[in-house]
Amino acid sequence: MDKVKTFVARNGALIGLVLLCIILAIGAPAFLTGANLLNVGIQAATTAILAFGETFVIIEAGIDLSVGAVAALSSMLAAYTGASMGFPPALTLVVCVAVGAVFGAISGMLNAWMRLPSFIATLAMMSVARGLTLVISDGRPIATSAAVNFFGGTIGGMPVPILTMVVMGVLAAVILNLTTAGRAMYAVGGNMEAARLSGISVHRTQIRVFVLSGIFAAVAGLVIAGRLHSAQPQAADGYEMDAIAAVVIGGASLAGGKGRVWGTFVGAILLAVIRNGLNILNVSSFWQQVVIGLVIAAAVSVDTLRRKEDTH
Amino acid sequence: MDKVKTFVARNGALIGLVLLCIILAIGAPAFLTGANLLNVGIQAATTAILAFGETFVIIEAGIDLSVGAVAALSSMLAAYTGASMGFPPALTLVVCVAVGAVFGAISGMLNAWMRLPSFIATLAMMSVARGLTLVISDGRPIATSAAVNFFGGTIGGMPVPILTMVVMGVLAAVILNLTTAGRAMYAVGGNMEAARLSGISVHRTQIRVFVLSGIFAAVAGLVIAGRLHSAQPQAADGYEMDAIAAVVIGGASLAGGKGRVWGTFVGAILLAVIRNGLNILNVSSFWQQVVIGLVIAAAVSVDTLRRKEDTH
Amino acid sequence: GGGTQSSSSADKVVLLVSTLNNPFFVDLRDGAQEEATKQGVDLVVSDAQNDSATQQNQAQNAVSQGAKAVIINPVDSDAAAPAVQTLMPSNLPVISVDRAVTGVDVTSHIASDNVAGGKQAAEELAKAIGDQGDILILEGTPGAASTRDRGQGFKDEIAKHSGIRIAAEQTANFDRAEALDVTTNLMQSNPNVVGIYAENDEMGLGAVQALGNGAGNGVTVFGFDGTADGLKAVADGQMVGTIAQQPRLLGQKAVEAAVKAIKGEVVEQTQSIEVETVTADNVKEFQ
Amino acid sequence: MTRLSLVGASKTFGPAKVVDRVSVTVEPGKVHVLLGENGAGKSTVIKMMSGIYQPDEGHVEIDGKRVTLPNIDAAHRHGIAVIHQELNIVPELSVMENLFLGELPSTAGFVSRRTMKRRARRALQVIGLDEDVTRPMRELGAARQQMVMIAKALMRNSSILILDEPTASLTSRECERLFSIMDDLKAKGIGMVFISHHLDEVARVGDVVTVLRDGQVVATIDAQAPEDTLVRLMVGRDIDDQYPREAQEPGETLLKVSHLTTKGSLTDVSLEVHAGEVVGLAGLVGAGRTETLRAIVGADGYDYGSVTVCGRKLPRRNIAASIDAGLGLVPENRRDEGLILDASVAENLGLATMVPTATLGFVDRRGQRRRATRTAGRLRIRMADIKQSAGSLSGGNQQKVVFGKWSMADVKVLLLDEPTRGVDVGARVEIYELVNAVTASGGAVLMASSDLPEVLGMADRIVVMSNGRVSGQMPAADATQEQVMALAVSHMENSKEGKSTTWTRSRHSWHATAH
Ligand SMILES: Nc1ncnc2c1ncn2[C@@H]1O[C@H](COP(=O)(O)OP(=O)(O)OP(=O)(O)O)[C@@H](O)[C@H]1O
Ligand SMILES: Nc1ncnc2c1ncn2[C@@H]1O[C@H](COP(=O)(O)OP(=O)(O)OP(=O)(O)O)[C@@H](O)[C@H]1O
Ligand SMILES: O[C@@H]1[C@H](O)[C@H](O)CO[C@H]1O
Ligand SMILES: [Mg+2]
Ligand SMILES: [Mg+2]
Repeated sequence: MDKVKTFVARNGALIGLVLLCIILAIGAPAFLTGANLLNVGIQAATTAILAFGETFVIIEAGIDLSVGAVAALSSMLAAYTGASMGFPPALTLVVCVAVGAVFGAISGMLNAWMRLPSFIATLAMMSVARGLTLVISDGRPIATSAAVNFFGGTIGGMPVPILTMVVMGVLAAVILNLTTAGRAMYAVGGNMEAARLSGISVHRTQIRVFVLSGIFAAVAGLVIAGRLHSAQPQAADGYEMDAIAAVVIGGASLAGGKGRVWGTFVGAILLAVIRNGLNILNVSSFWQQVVIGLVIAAAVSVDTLRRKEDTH
Repeated sequence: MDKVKTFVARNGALIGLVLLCIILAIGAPAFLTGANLLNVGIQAATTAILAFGETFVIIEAGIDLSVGAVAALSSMLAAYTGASMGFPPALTLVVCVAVGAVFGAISGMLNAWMRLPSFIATLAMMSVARGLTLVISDGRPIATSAAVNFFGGTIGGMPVPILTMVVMGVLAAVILNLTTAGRAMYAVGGNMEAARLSGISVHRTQIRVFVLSGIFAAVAGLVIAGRLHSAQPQAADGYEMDAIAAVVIGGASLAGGKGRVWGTFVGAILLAVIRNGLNILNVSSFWQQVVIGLVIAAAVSVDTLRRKEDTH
Repeated sequence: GGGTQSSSSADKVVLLVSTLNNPFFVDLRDGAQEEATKQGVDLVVSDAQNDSATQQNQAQNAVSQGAKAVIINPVDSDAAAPAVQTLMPSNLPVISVDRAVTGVDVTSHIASDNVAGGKQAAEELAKAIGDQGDILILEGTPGAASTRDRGQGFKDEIAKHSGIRIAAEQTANFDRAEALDVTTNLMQSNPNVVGIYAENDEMGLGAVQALGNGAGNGVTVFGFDGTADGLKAVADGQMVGTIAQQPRLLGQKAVEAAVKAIKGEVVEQTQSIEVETVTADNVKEFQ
Repeated sequence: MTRLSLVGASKTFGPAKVVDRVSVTVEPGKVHVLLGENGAGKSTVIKMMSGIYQPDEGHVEIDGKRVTLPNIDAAHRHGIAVIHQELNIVPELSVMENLFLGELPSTAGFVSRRTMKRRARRALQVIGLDEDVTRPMRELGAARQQMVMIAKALMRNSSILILDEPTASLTSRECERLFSIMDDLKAKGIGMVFISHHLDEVARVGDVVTVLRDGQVVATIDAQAPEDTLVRLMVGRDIDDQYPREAQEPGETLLKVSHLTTKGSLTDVSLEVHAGEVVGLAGLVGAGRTETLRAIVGADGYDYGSVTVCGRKLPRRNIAASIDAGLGLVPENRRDEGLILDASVAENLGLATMVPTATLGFVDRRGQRRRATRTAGRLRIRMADIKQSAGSLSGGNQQKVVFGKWSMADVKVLLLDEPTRGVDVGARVEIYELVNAVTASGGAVLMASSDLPEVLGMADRIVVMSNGRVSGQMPAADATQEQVMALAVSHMENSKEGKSTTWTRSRHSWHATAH
């Protein structure tokens, strides 16, 4: 019982999510079908994977605005090297992940070595990545190979986006909880000076979180392209906001030092459920945005109200 | 001489801006003409006004993602009450500013009373404001009255957007530097607990910064609509990023407690100069995004490199 | 043949395009570029990234850039008016392309008719589903002129077909990935749907993807634009049809008009580029 | 044989040369004490010995060989461990992770939690701290956090240990524990540098003392030198009376606390403070002194009871109303609760007076600057400029700024929580003079302190707390440390387990150990 309590207490907007699901299940019978829940999972996958990567950065007290653009660029390069340069499929996947890592590393180095605030460093890299995506694609979608499309398909009836999300989530949790590198992220985000005085390499940690974020973005890019069988120049446009929102809804603080993969996951699912639910309820496109805003505010408030009670 | 030194040291990316202007003046003779500099001023005005409002919030350690959407909604309501409800022009301006204030107040109350992280509170309000803009306008632009168009025109040869920017900048500087409310923003952003124990009302300060940000957004909305002679449903889409970037380039920290109006102004001008300059240099539009990213990174780095030297 | 001698060696023409994040406008630009090369003028492209204010900034900057003529593809027709007015004092020829500039006498306007396109789409989709059943509309970006016009043309026509019911209309912002999710979701709540009207091909292709993922077979998708991917989908039988605009031709004609105006020749006030209904029968002609 | 020495080192920040050709040596098995007023340069000296700062001139020698310590890692490799003056903890992480920060036990990059837990328990045992090592660090009080940091430094098994004011937030029991550990380390041949403002500790642990004044070495002498001599060397004058209390005739009741109760921390706390009176609040760690002060000022809520100032009942949890009524709190933790580190000294000093002195919402800039300058002068805050950031002041001077904020506000009832923590002897007397000034002008002071001599020396009346209750009170004139401590541990004696309490006399003060 106590375990359940701490679990709920530590995991962000879980109560808000549960309440929302109950309301939707009552309001729209189509919501609680197995097929639709799988859809929600698939639709949450991209945001969740981007958000897992973003979790590293936010825990370290940074912010990564470039994740959407990096997802677009890395998947575009996978498509381009496959279609126009004849790279073998496996190699295009390597290219994709490498591009993510390199872009992350550049953001990280700008942040650590050039002392650019991460907001500015990643805003700059976002612009660079978007521009390069357009340059490479000439503004047109490029069809992707089977290797990429695999990430949008199913395997034994299970959608690969969901599997990928689970794998990346577990990976993120392992890194954050079990490795020294992960613990250093909490330390640097929680008190940079203390971390430095304890001999933790702050710069290395800063670069590392952005590299991880870039790699996770590249994987998210594969899922997006795999689902569309093509790399789109405007893919994942604005997704960074969803990713950051998922992390923050999940209980992390932009001030750093706090955050958990499970919370981020709840945040990403919450966002996907809201959008799926409003679609199913056929809320008009104009009102939809109003309702999305209200539901996000309400769902996260539920969590804060509950915590407020706890402290008294 | 010393005064000049501290002035430069305190004012963010000023050196980056000056260097950039020198490069542009050499590379593109058209850049340094009076007419073009006026253009830069006009083009910077919207970002600058939004960013002045954002400065309050960031100093108080918050973030306001709703400024673009609030600008759109408040100017749309000015247009709507004028065109469809026959409000007299002066009253439509009051409506516009009031809407900004009310939306800011809601964000502020969500942040202060419901303890929603400002990122979430304003993300929610951004969505609500965008949605309401579409609902009210039915997705169509609405023509604006002469009262609104005044903000996009000229007065005695001087562009009103520039004048408005100056007035709002002075107003922001007065509030931040000379009033107790402004100093309280620095105090709360610098150390909330210390401010609270010194008798500063943290909640009131939190609400206040968002109200101010909303009002500034409304004024920016008037300038945008005035320039376009119509309120656009998608007006100022994504401008929040530019506004935040201007504030951070200007030397503020997202951790709060720091920031100056003059720095924000430099940040806004820097962004406008980059875009204007690349246009004039005929950089291809795909490459332009790449170059924008690189120039932002470089310009802000110049500032950090210089400061690095200072501390050693 | 570059036989025609232009007035000076490289006159500059600025093309203000609403966005290049979309193959349609990339084609438009390519058509313009080809024509410019042919005519020996210097084409400078400014991308407003779908923001009216940015477009106005770029219009102002065109003068500093030394433009001899400006081609504008407005982000929004109304908002483009003051932008174009800033060019008036310098007496530059202004050509609008794809979308008009409200209330301003531009030198020439070259466009296809979106309302007519919507109507044609409705007629063809109705035929394809046998005048019977539920349909979905995937709307473009809320508030965009093309969204309004295509929606209006389509719905006015569908209203005449009493057997057809619009079960749901939701936006997917002209975006393929969004259309994939939105269609998947809508098929959950509207399993009886037999037809989908997508206000551009990108969204149509997203819908095709969603249906292919098992949501339902026998659902007819109709697109708009006639992009390369869209035409391929029609040829492959994934979409039953699309409304072909001719973006390259739009771009070509715009530059042609600009060059004429620079030389002081007479230019037609409006040039209408036809939109054509493309189905499996005639798709070869467009590819 | 000298293990570590700093040779002719200087350090300049901006225009100020804060350390001027200082030499300090550390011998194996010896404790070298650094003494000096706040801002004399002690912390800067040890930072140059531990790789945090590099000397602008002069150098570091280890075992007679000249070395450079470019970073903390280099110092670690040379066997140097440091306990810093400011707590360097990561509040969100567990106690054990804080202990092992920077060198978590791991295999192939994976943390070995079991090893870490085991070793963490052992490390805490060494210093006698019984704490769940998986608890988040933030849940521990300052004293326990400090003990964890001490354990962390000890864990390194270094040959040189540097301790910068480790006893500032410790109570007598923990101090004595630390000193006996230091005795053991001496026996093992470990060389140490020790900084403290408690002069009684110098002779207890030290071998030699180097006294710094204004960044320069004044003298290096035997640690057994009499306290007066040390004081004279430090401040350049004699301090006749360390506790210069000027008692007043108590007047009307200014502060009345009745039956204050907060579930889990305070039970039925009642006390009164009269005009002209200083009331000392004594007790052990966790007795509830801080909670009481915070509840009074409205920083925390309470479940039951009332607070009355000058006959006016205060609303709960409303700091502004409390300040309006004439209350002011100097909190326990200056960095987290007292100061805005990035803001200037002037701004910090004016924080509580800014709103009341404003006209139409505009800050009285000139008046505020004048008052701040006057206050800074009166408190002798050592700084280059009143526009300097509060964070760049030395620890003791930061404390004076927090105090100065309320002295500027002319409070009627001043609540002090460990007011002289980390403050040098001279400045301490200055703060006491300010306490006198408050009572002389008809104000009242309620002072929570773990420094028993301070309570006995400055309070007119002593209220003792024990386990969240008031366990007794007495006039200070006839109180003894024994009586106070007996009341402070009364809850332990009353407990059914029948724990017995042993009394030991330390130079520092009396302390009790429950068995
Ligand atoms: N980073 C810095 N920038 C500017 N001034 C500094 C900095 N660090 C220390 N100082 C100044 O150097 C002087 C010495 O500081 P230091 O911390 O060494 O004093 P201290 O002797 O340890 O004092 P305390 O007993 O109060 O801890 C002070 O005047 C302080 O303001
Ligand atoms: N047994 C304990 N274990 C851990 N932390 C404790 C314990 N008791 C108290 N604390 C923490 O120590 C801090 C001070 O406690 P409290 O205010 O009750 O005591 P106090 O009498 O003011 O003692 P102190 O001398 O530490 O200020 C609080 O943050 C409290 O949560
Ligand atoms: O005509 C264009 C294209 O159809 C595009 O897909 C969206 O914007 C419209 O204006
Ligand atoms: Mg010190
Ligand atoms: Mg205490």
